[in-house]
Amino acid sequence: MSALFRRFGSLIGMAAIVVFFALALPDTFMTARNWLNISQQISMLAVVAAVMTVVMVMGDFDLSVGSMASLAGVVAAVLFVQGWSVPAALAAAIGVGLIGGLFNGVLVSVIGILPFVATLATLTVYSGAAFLVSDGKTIFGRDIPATFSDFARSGMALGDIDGRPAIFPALSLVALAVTAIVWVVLEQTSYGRRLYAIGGNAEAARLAGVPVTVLRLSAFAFTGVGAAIAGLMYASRVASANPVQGDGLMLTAIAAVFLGMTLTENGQPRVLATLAGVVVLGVLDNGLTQMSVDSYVREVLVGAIILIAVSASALGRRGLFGR
Amino acid sequence: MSALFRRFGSLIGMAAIVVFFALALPDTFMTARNWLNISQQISMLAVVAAVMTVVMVMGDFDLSVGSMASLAGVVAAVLFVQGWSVPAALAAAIGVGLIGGLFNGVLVSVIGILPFVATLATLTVYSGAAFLVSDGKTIFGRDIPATFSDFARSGMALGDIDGRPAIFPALSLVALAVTAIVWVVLEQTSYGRRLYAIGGNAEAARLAGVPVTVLRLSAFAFTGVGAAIAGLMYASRVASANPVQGDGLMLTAIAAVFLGMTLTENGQPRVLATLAGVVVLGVLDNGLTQMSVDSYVREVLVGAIILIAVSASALGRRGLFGR
Amino acid sequence: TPYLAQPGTQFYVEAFEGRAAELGWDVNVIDTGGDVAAVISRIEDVVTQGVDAIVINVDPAQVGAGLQAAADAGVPVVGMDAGSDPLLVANVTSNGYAMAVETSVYVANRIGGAGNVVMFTFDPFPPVQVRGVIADAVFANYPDITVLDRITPDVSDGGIADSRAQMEAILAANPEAGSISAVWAAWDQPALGALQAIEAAGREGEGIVITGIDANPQARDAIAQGGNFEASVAQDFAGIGATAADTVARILAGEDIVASVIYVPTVLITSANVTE
Amino acid sequence: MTLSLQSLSRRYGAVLALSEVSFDIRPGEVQALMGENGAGKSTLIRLLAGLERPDTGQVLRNGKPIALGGPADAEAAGLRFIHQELHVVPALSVAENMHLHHPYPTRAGLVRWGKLRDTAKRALARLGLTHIDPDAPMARLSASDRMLVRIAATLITDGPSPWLYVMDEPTAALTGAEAERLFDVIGELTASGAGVLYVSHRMAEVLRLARTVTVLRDGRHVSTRAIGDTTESQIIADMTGRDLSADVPDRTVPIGTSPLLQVAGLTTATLGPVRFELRPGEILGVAGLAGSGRGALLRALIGASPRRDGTVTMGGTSLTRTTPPEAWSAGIAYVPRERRSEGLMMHRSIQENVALPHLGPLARARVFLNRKAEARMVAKRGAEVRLKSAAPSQSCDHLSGGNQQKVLFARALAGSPKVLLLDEPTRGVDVGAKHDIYRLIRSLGDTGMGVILASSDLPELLGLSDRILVLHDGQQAHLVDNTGLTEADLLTLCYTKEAAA
Ligand SMILES: Nc1ncnc2c1ncn2[C@@H]1O[C@H](COP(=O)(O)OP(=O)(O)OP(=O)(O)O)[C@@H](O)[C@H]1O
Ligand SMILES: Nc1ncnc2c1ncn2[C@@H]1O[C@H](COP(=O)(O)OP(=O)(O)OP(=O)(O)O)[C@@H](O)[C@H]1O
Ligand SMILES: [Mg+2]
Ligand SMILES: [Mg+2]
Repeated sequence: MSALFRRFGSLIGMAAIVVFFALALPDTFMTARNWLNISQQISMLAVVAAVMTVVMVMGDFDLSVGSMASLAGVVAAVLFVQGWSVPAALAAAIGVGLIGGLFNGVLVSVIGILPFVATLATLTVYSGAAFLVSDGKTIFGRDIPATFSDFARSGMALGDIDGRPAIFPALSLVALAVTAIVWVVLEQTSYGRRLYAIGGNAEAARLAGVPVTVLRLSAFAFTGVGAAIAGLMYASRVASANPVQGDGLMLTAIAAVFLGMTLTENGQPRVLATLAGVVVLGVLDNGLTQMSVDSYVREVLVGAIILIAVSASALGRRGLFGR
Repeated sequence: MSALFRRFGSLIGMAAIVVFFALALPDTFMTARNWLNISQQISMLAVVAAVMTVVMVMGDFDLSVGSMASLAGVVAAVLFVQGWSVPAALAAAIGVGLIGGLFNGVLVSVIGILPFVATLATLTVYSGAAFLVSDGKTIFGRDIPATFSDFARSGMALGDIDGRPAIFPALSLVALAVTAIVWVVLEQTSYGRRLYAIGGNAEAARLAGVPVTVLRLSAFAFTGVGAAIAGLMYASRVASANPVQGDGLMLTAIAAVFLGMTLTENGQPRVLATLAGVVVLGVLDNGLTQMSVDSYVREVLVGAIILIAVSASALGRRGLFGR
Repeated sequence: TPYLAQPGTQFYVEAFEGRAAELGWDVNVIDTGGDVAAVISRIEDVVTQGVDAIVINVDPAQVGAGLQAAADAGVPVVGMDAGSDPLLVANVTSNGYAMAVETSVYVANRIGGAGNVVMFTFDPFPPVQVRGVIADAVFANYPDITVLDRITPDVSDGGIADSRAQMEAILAANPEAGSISAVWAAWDQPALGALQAIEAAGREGEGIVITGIDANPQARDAIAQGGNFEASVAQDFAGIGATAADTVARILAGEDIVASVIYVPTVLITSANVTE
Repeated sequence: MTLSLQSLSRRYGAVLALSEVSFDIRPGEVQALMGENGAGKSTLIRLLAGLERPDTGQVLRNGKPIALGGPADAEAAGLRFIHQELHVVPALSVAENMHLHHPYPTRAGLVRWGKLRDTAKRALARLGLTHIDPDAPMARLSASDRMLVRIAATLITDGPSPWLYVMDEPTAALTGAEAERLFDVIGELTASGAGVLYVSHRMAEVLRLARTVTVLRDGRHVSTRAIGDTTESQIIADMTGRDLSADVPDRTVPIGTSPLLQVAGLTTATLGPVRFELRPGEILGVAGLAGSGRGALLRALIGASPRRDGTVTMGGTSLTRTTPPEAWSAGIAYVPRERRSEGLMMHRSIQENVALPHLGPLARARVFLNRKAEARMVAKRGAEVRLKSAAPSQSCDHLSGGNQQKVLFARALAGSPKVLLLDEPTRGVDVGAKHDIYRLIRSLGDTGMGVILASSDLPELLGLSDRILVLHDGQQAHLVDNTGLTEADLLTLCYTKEAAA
């Protein structure tokens, strides 16, 4: 029993949160429509958190994801303004993510700077670049092609729910796809297993002939691309782009990964657990807002709930190994 | 020669930056008045970075310093509004810093949560608390006693410079005092040596009789108090307090510590090196503004310069050990 | 300015730069990314550099140390939508009180003085905080108007996305048609977020009235489409920028500025006049 | 096939770790590589494994130079390595750890987990390790099982079978029975034509397994002799340049009478109850099988694991809670088993490492550091333990294993303790240093210090101890006088559980 609780304590806690809202908001929370809403609200965070998991598996961080997301958004928007077609502009924005990610990778794995420092510095650089590209302005309105902003409003028709047509939002589909790709890569390919080996003991991996440098570099590139995709999703959702809009994603994504780590057997980052963390954060925001909880209290509560989950998991783990 | 460059490369680079501005701005940069200005501008960052060094010596982080600074500022301001005397309100605000720091310490050292996660969560909690305390408002104007806001404008008279009286700003004095205290504690006491030992190998330190739990806890408390002091300095400087004003200090302080680490022999955090990092960041902001460099270009440049310093140091070190 | 990413700020900066170019000035726009103490630092720096005049877009009470440094060095400082302060030669701005009155009264009239209103406010920024206070007062005068929720969105991304998520949650919590009569937003981004949420929920037919303030182009588009977003107040940003530049020119010409607060007129924008 | 090393040299700063070393390694036999701590054995192996580049020299296979640009090159050349420092990934499963060096079996790019498990299982079975579950996380395994898994991993073959196995002190963490199984496998490997380059400080193993013995001293090649043409003392002379025996000097001063340390009913989560008394000058050996609780007993005494029950009394005063700070200040000193993870701050100076437990007493006003006094202490204690180092400011990661161990001894002795706890103090230590350490332990006993010595090395226990405490599953099984005891007697005690004293 107590072993069960230790292993699944966090999961039970997360389920408890959902049950709580379901009881407190009987008519509105547990509806298909609300969950579709939540899925769309968290979709950008889910993408960033999923790709953040890729670097965190290696024990690294990427603090630049937020500013990379902002940068990708404004790059696409500026190219729209210059008359590029939507696919070309999106490709270019994702290309910027790839280059930015590769640059992070070179700093961390070739030059050997601590990821925390390297990506802290590139955070500044990419954010400055976003301001330069956009001239500090928000780009919106007629400058953003309808095909681009319509994407965020489209989705897969699900038939009618409560008499009104419902769709499975396109952004949620993208988030699911990215999560699925990350899951396959991390859990089912030797590439992913090598990343876990690097995270578990980089020295052992190096001694075993794992090409640590190349793998770390590529993982950062992967994360850069993911961050760019999230930035584009964001821009499509708000039908505009400004040079700071993605910045908040970074800390929240890291929080989601850590929250997920409380769910896994030995505290490793795993992408499905990360997704669970993202959902919990999304549910908290949605549920507390529906209960008209003051925004500030909401912030304190979210922090406190993260702390409780992580403490419970830390204490459980210590109980586990302490005996 | 090359060994010399490796060891002092970063220092030479930093000196080069100063020389560059001295040449580019012959009339205004290398003046006593400008340096007094810089010293005041960087004083809050210097305090936060100095106390951040204390936890980083143990290999830990405190991401909550920025929101703790904001919280301390609004706590003092709200107490001013309620008619508390200046000393009482300041003491209370510093008390809040102490409690917040102790709370971080308990999470990290007693409960055993990773510092990154624990202080990420308390960042949210303290920031939410700052909003709650201030009701989300900026407190300013008549609510802030003149004795408090005058402090930031006062200083030690230095006689006349270019015909106008000059002062050594009070905020700079506070920053110097805090840095000096941190230096004595870290470098000259057995307490500090034990913190370095924890950073070197926490398990070995524990087995060698170092009370690891208590020391980590107290170090986080120290950092909390320092963050609160910085928050009060900030509030005094802007003669007002709002719940987000200190938030930006956190990442910059960490950047300063890392920049300083490029100066030290084996890449350890040391408080005088941190101070050098803070000065470089301050000089860059001051010099580039005087040269009318666009804010965004300035941001990119600062990030790039951090990267170059850290890369040079990383490559130098690898050269040292790699052959 | 610490707030250059805000659309309004961009307009007056541009207008200011336009007029400055005509006058042949060198303009250096400094954005501190939300950090007020950095504004003081940068003011000190440009004073050291020896500029002719400084224009600020920040609450002057918070940057008193910088203003003092400018005053000591004899550099005039003009506020552009900043606030009044003895150390400012003049402040050029819109009448924030009047704008909030216009939109909140518009809301009250449209819903017939009765119903549930959702408010989006932002108190940390004094000029916007004032709008919230005025709207509170207006709604409090109507006994049948209930403020359902007073939300402070997360503005670190500009405000649309978080406002939308919050509005979605409120819509989910109040599913019956007619349970929300209006959304009053202290500026346009939350209004746009709320509009997106209402449209995405398929509830645009319930007659929920949305108003914003600023009348930025995205908001004008929305008003022109004749949907729920019905009104906003246009500040004459360009006018503020240009007037600020003119004021600086007058100061540099040696003129004494008597009226230290200079209001630039505002206009209520509805579908009737949006295309003008 | 022959691997020829040709004048390999490698310099680290001022230290010439390898100097012009040339010799041949042949398949089909075990070749021992011996030398004192710091002689350059591990450096040589790291060069072969492609982990570091030689400054000069090359390696030839059948007369043709082979590329040693990285670990993958060495693998491709048919070489397999078990490095001195055990490197595993605790969070991954046993099977995945075994595939660190090998490509995972995949289909369409996806890992075939079943095949992965089977391969691991078969390799484990060759070492008789049927009790290890390939799916268990590596973190759950004991230190010796981890070593065995690493050894088993080198037995996995894909492509051409490897022909040379290089093992750097593989038995250092193994028990007798486990080592026997390893020796069987080594026998199989050589019988199938592969060669083994075998590094060990255990003379008995070397004499038993090796066909030839190569000795390095101070980075230079001294000799390569066939085992038939040499003797133990010859090898030791080659290694040390002096004539030593690893025998333990006899006690010269009688044991005191009044008890120094009294332990009664000591119980922790994994241990006890344990009851014994230690008298001044006495050396108490602690024996037992792997996992029997020897280490746990010492950890309980230094206060590193919480005490559940029982009393510990030092010279009449009872230690109330026993935390490490309390134990150190009461005059108990501890040399932990794992010097890298539990002992040293590897990147800090010798001085900082030695002074660490004694900062309080050394400091001015017990607060301000007194670096001069620290330096004096380090110089004095370093000389006592015959520490070889460039300077007290030298960082510990550049010391050889034996000298790292001596830093820990210097630390333990620096506070003039009354009771010294030693956990496997000579593991991975060369004959010369072992000799020094035995003499040191004996002389400490002679000064009236009580010593508790936990060891898996039976001759060491029998040679030094006055009495031996035998543990079994964390329980006290026997407490016997070490008079006329033989290795066989002691082994029997380790395996039999009787009513405790
Ligand atoms: N990375 C390094 N930097 C500096 N010196 C080093 C480094 N690695 C090894 N040395 C030095 O090289 C010498 C040889 O070390 P090596 O580890 O090869 O010895 P060893 O024969 O394996 O000893 P042991 O039996 O203790 O394992 C030692 O003097 C050691 O201090
Ligand atoms: N650092 C530790 N903290 C807590 N428990 C530990 C620790 N190391 C080992 N243990 C547990 O304590 C028990 C005794 O293990 P330990 O390895 O100390 O036995 P041992 O008898 O010292 O081993 P050996 O016989 O190899 O010396 C084991 O169940 C082990 O899992
Ligand atoms: Mg070795
Ligand atoms: Mg053991």
